[in-house]
Amino acid sequence: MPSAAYLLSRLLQIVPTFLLVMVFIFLFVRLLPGDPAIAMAEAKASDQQLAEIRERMGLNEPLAVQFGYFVKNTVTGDLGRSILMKRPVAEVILERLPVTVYLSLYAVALSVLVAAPLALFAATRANGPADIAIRGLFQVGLSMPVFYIGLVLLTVLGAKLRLFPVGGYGRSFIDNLYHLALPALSIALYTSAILMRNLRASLVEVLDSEFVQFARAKGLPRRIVLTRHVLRNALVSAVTLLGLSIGNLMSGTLVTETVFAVPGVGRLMLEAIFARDYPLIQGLTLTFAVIVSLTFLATDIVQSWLDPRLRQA
Amino acid sequence: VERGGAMSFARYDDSVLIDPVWAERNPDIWMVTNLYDTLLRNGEKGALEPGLAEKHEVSADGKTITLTLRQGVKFSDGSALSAGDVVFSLERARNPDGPWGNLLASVTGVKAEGSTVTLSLKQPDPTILSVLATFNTGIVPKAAYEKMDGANDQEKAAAFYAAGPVTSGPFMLKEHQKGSRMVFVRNPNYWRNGEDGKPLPYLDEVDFEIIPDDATRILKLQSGEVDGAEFIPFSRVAELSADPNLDMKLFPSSRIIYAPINSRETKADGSKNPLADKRVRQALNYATDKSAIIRLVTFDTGMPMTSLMPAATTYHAGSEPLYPYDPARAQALLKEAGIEGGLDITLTTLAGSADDSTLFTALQQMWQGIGVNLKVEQVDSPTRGEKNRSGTFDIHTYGWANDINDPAQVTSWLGYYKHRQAVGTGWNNAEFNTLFETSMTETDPEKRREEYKKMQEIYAEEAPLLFLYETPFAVALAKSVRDYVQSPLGANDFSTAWKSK
Amino acid sequence: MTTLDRIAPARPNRLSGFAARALKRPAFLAGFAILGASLLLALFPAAIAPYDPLAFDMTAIQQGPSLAHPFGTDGFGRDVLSRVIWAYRVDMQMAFFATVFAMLIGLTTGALVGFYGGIADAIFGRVVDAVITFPFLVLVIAIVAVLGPGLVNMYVAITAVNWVYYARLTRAEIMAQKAQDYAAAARVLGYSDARIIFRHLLPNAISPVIVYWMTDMALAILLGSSLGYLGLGAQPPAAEWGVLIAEGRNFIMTAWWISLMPGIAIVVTGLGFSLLGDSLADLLRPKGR
Amino acid sequence: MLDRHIDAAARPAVLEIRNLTTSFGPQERPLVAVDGLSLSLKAGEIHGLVGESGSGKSITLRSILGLIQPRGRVGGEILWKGRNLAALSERELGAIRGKEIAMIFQEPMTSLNPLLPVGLQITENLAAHTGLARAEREREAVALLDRVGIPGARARLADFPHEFSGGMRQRVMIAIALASRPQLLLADEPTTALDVTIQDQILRLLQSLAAEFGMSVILVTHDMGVVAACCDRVSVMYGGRLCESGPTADVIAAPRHPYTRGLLHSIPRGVAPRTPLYSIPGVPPGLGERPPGCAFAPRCPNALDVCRDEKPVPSVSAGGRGLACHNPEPGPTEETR
Amino acid sequence: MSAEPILSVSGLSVRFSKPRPLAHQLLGHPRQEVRALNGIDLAVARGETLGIVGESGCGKSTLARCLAGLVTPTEGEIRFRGERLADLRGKDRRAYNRRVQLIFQDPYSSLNPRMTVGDMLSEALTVHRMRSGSGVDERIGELFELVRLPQDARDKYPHEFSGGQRQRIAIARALAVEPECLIADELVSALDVSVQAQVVNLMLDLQDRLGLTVLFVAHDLRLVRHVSHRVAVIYLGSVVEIGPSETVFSAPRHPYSQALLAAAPTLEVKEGRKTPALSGELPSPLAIPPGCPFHIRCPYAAERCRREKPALLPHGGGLAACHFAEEIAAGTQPVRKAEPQPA
Ligand SMILES: Nc1ncnc2c1ncn2[C@@H]1O[C@H](COP(=O)(O)OP(=O)(O)OP(=O)(O)O)[C@@H](O)[C@H]1O
Ligand SMILES: Nc1ncnc2c1ncn2[C@@H]1O[C@H](COP(=O)(O)OP(=O)(O)OP(=O)(O)O)[C@@H](O)[C@H]1O
Ligand SMILES: [Mg+2]
Ligand SMILES: [Mg+2]
Ligand code: NI
Repeated sequence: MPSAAYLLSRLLQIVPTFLLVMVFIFLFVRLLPGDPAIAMAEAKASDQQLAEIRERMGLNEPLAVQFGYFVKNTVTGDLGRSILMKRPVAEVILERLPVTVYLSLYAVALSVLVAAPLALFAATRANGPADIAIRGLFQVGLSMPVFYIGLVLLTVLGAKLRLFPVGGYGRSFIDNLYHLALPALSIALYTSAILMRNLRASLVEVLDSEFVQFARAKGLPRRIVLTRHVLRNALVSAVTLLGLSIGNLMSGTLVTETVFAVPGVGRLMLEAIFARDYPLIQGLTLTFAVIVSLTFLATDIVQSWLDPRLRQA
Repeated sequence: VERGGAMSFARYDDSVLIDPVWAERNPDIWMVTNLYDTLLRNGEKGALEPGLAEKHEVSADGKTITLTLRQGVKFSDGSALSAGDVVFSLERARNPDGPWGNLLASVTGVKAEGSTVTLSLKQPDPTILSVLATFNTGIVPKAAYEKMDGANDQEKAAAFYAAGPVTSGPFMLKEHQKGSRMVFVRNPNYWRNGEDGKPLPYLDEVDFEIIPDDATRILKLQSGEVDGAEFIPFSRVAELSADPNLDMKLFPSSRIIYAPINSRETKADGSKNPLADKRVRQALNYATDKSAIIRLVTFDTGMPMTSLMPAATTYHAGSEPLYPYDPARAQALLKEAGIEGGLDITLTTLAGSADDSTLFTALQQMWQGIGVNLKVEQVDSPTRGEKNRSGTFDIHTYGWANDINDPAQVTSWLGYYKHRQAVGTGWNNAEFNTLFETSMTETDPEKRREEYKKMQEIYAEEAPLLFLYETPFAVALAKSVRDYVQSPLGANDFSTAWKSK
Repeated sequence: MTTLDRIAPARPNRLSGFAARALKRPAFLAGFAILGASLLLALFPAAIAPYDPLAFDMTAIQQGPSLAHPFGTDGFGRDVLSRVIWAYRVDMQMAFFATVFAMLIGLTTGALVGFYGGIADAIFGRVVDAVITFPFLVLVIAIVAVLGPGLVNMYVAITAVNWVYYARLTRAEIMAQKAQDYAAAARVLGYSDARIIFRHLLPNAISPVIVYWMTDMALAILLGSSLGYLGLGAQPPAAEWGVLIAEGRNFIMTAWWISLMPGIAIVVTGLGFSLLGDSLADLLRPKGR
Repeated sequence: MLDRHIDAAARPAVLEIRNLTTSFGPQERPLVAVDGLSLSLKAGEIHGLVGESGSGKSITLRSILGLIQPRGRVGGEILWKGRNLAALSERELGAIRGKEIAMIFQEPMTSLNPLLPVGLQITENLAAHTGLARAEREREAVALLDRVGIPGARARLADFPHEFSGGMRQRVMIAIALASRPQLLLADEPTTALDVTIQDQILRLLQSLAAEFGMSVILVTHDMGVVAACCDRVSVMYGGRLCESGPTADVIAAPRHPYTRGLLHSIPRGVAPRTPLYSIPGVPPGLGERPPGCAFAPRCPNALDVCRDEKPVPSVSAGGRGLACHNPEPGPTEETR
Repeated sequence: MSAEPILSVSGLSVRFSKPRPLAHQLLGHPRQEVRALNGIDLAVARGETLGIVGESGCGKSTLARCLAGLVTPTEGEIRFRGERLADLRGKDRRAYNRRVQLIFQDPYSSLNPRMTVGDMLSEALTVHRMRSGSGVDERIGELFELVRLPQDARDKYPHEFSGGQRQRIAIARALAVEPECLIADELVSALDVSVQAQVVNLMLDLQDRLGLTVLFVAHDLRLVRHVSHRVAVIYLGSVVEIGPSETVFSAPRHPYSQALLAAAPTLEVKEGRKTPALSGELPSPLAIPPGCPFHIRCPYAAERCRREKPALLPHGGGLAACHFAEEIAAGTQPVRKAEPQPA
């Protein structure tokens, strides 16, 4: 298990990062062109209405004061009120977040399920025809935009073959396994391509490594060699990659959720940006940042659990 | 007709708060009357029909409106709808903080006496009856509403909505999963009767699914997962019309697409604005082949504009499309205006809008012929709004749909200088402005019609817009769904819809 | 003859040795061929494309692939092949401009920070953490939203985020190289820091960066077309693959060619970059000891 | 001690390698790493295998256990207690590996799994080859670590390889190899990473195990001093072939192959300080460019024409000395004769 | 050997403090310090070869790196021709770097894999303005001859050479700047025995011809004995014995030197071992024992050794840091502990 010091220092690392993240978020939301008041009022509002809106949103205060409020409110969990949704941002996000988390985890699970066996299959037949075919296929997967994969899956598997529902969101956990299958798959295809490439490479490397040879020389059963020595070692880098690709995965949800009509935070983010919903954009960006850094944290912990060399902080 | 069953409907965007007073965006506005009935109703051809008020009377001086409420009407929770509820609802609707408060600006007081409700006005207001048929005057139950917590009316409204409101309209809200799904169920106490003599609505339930992506929405319909899908892109209309399983509806709308032309004498940078000359604006209009554009953008589902207002608006005048395609005339007008050696004009379009980009490509090709060099500038919607307000544009694309069944709203928006400088064009025509002001207190319908006719003529002649086209509301339905209506104002009306089994 | 003999082999065919090894790899050849062809299309679309990519032809709307229009036509009768070809210009530009500045900035920053360490490095570390904490697309979209949509702004946005990744890579690589004896040897020889960084360390640190650059160009195309698809990248009517797919997405059932053809173009070009990147990774690896 | 020497000579051979050939690369243009090597080993014998880097020592050891990665082709016979290891299946080999024949790898830094505690890496070997219970395995592991001289062995079982120094890792490997009490230990440069004082300790350990349990050892090294210190017999390899073998003392005292001679000669021994040392001219040939004749011919001071064209045939002479050379140095026997 | 030292070191200590993250400070983890060198005093005379031996991790390389200016000592000073290294700045410092050259253990990693040999040499020559114009090419030719590399080596990359050749390239590069002092850190450890001889011969030859001063760091005692005039034995960052090569090797005064020599394999075929093996592990430089650093492993250790760190004092022809140096040399050792079992 990772040491207390390791965990502590990993947590401490997050603090300055987060302050910086807040500055970034605050600044570029302020830099958005177009008066947010106009954005929220739509075309028909009168100038007087606009002024009232500005007043209400505290947009007339100096930037520094606004930042002060921002940090204070964020820390206390108050992310403001969404212009678009007319409700507290935190509430809106919390409502939508589970969907995206579900979708992301689903996609991660699918990626691993697709990538791991194939990588093992390919690695044990390194440079054979099967290996080349699998790698070629995934190379293609890597070069496909997520939105395009989504579109094709939707049309072929959803509308044409009617194997899966065309977009939308289910009512229960189980129902969603079915409803979110296509969006998860369209994200997973890309992620699993990356994962499979990496996993295969590290498997090949590990299979070739001296300590695996040594394990074989010890006369250990093949099963133990493969699980205890090969897989575990290959996993270390795969876990890092998986952690790092959470960012990608989240990016994927922006497009996928829109295409597949999944009511998650990804789609909300796009809606918020198009509607110039400042508080919502702020809140969402912060949410994304929190999720990603939590994933990094989790990755680091899993990794340090897998790899004792990383445990010293 | 057949009663019962659930209809599912794919929407392009979700409602946030379906409340008469605080509904702000179309997905909210267009749902309100399903939940809250109004005192008067918009009938066929723009005529007003009785709603919750059986009778209405306008006093001779036009300053008092007396409404007699229908007897025995109940809210969905079974409580009786009383004059107190009406007064409460109208007082709420007058709240100047609400986005629609100014529609009732002429009202000075609302009083109830038994089952009559009296509105006192500052001055005669020809639009007031239409307002009483507009969503923002929908009737909410005072007692249930006042139980809600909230620092102000908006918060109360949100709480009321979230609690699953007691309604006066044909439906009640059963469930709303934000962003994904909303369910309306039949209001058993609704007062209007259907063709079979029993109370409306026919449907037990309407399930809404939010599918923002056009293609996905259609796929969803085609795969039979939903019974209807709104906002079908016009490019798909022909295809879906040919689909034997579907009923492709094009509901007439009050939606117009036009392009405001900056008509100020000088541009924002201080230079002389050639577009200030009406001949140049006319030339641009003549140089635009509207039917080609209608074909390209709306795939022949649209109609050319015939006046400043949508054809479905009361007092609309004008049967011929404005400025038929006549490049020679356009050229002559430009010459007359002294434009020699070409003209550089920038079209501000909405980034990412395929329609705008098609429009631009087409205009560029058309205007080349008369020596106008069209450049494009692509911005997002808030930026476009800002440019419109500050007048820093040559021409930009815009759209409009009426919210109330009265010509005043659109006329004021497009032409009345004092209301946002005639849709930002800076066009300031004294005669037009005076006409508009008089019409706002004109109670004689005939006189009013005359005034509007005149205004429309002036506007057409002056051409502060590039007049483009009107588009219908394109809704595709499964063959089993009948009698669903989307009003010209956009309201989704499920009260008379039914589903054959 | 004699002089020639003396001059010619002076620099033993370093490049030709590389080429010889490169030519033995089918992956490299395929990648090279794809990108070469793409570059040609990007440079001379006018000469190659059979039609004007923007010209409407109302007589030939949504026609399937035929001899006259090998990739069919779109909803305005525009030739899809010509649009796909013109899109090469935009997308190859995107691949290059969205990445090259990020690479240069990242390379320099990473090299300096990696070499000197200290406070600059600590600050850099936090900036990196903060930047990679945002999902890439989210950050880019947000920046595009600030700057407004369009290609140049997209380059700026991507560069603003992406340099961090290059810098991080370069920094790690420089640190690894710095620990090598040859770097110490250069210091022992009394060379200046600048010489050590740019003459000794960077050439050894650069190949992973180059390889990453290749993959990143493929990513830039994907990202650019995603932005185009969302309406935040290249603007219609300009032909760009993402925009083309967005235009065709409504007709995926009836006129599949409108979105499929640009889709194939993206995949093939991306494939070219990845193939080249992967084989370069092998080829540039310093030779075994 | 002295008589063990004679003893060993009398014992039967346990390992008999005949004409071992290991090659890589394409069939048509094979890269031959080990070329027709023959060697026999008696119980309790410590057999040194020396030669320059790249001469095929490690490949020889790996060939015995069928651990050539990436795939190499192994030809010839490796007779272990009458069974030909070269012909066994992976499964059958698995039963022999670790249990009867153990191996210590050359690279102490990379041969231990970095993710598993050292204790587990020892006990898993015990689990695979002995019927010991968990607690017993642990006790045994502690004893083994103690034996190879790792202080505080019990406390270190839970430590990971990176927490050990290179020399300690090497000793952990030795402990792992010895865990199942193999009859044959293939030790690939087991002491190269160690300090002289610790090297000394380990060599003593190997010697005592050979003496006590009759464990045979093939000890690969490039240090003639190590050979001198503990090997009964020594074989010298050059370019994948065996050039000379024999009892250690004899070979060191009177090398007959010019390469062996050069090797011994280049070690400063009995020369005046700061005078030039002998150095074999030239560089060893690459795998693909072995000369057709004797591999050493291009560098050999004694080379004849026949050396360049013809591979010398290994011969065995009295005193168990093997030699593959057309023109050897005069041997002690000849001299005395 | 002239008496005047060209390079001298006094009281040299190097401590590497491990970076201690904030979290460790918060949790009260103690600061960890690797004491790589603990007060080393050395002097090398012009033209002399000083051998430096010791076990792995005892600080040999750290000393070499200090002298080459790669590591800044924590305490103590290095003087080159009487000038303090720490005082040298800018031009003088670069001049020092030119005059004192370090050659690394691993010839391959010390050569930039992406530069040709010619580039490396001409860079060294031009940066220090040793030659200019065509003189550069000429000088490269000379250097190749000096280290006996073929002339066509110029346009090749390091990977195209054998190990011995690579080490010769490294030597040529060091010689290019015409240094006065060479520090050879395990110059031949990575090489095969037969190649070692080549490189050692070359070094001896160059030293004689160019009058170089050499610090020969190695763990191969035979080689050190062969090449050095004097030898210093280092244990845990301290010099425990230093003296003329023959004296130290034939009659070591320090028990550690003794053990080291005894453990080193010779070519004498074993017939049982006379001397005891050292037991125990080299203590970590993180926790250097008080008193005599060797007392834990020393067969002769007495109470005094545990308390008092012995000073480096003249004994015989050299200096040794042992309380019982005289007795050990005379063979009248104090009480011997029980002989450690040969495992
Ligand atoms: N998988 C392989 N494919 C091709 N050649 C190989 C392979 N493994 C080893 N070789 C080559 O076989 C030859 C013998 O290698 P081996 O490892 O046996 O040498 P060694 O005598 O152990 O050297 P060292 O002392 O450096 O360990 C070397 O030239 C090596 O490059
Ligand atoms: N940069 C550094 N940071 C921390 N510790 C270091 C550093 N460099 C060396 N050390 C430590 O200092 C001690 C002495 O190391 P040094 O490399 O000088 O030993 P050495 O005698 O050269 O050993 P070897 O024979 O293995 O080369 C070692 O414990 C080493 O781990
Ligand atoms: Mg080896
Ligand atoms: Mg060292
Ligand atoms: Ni710790």
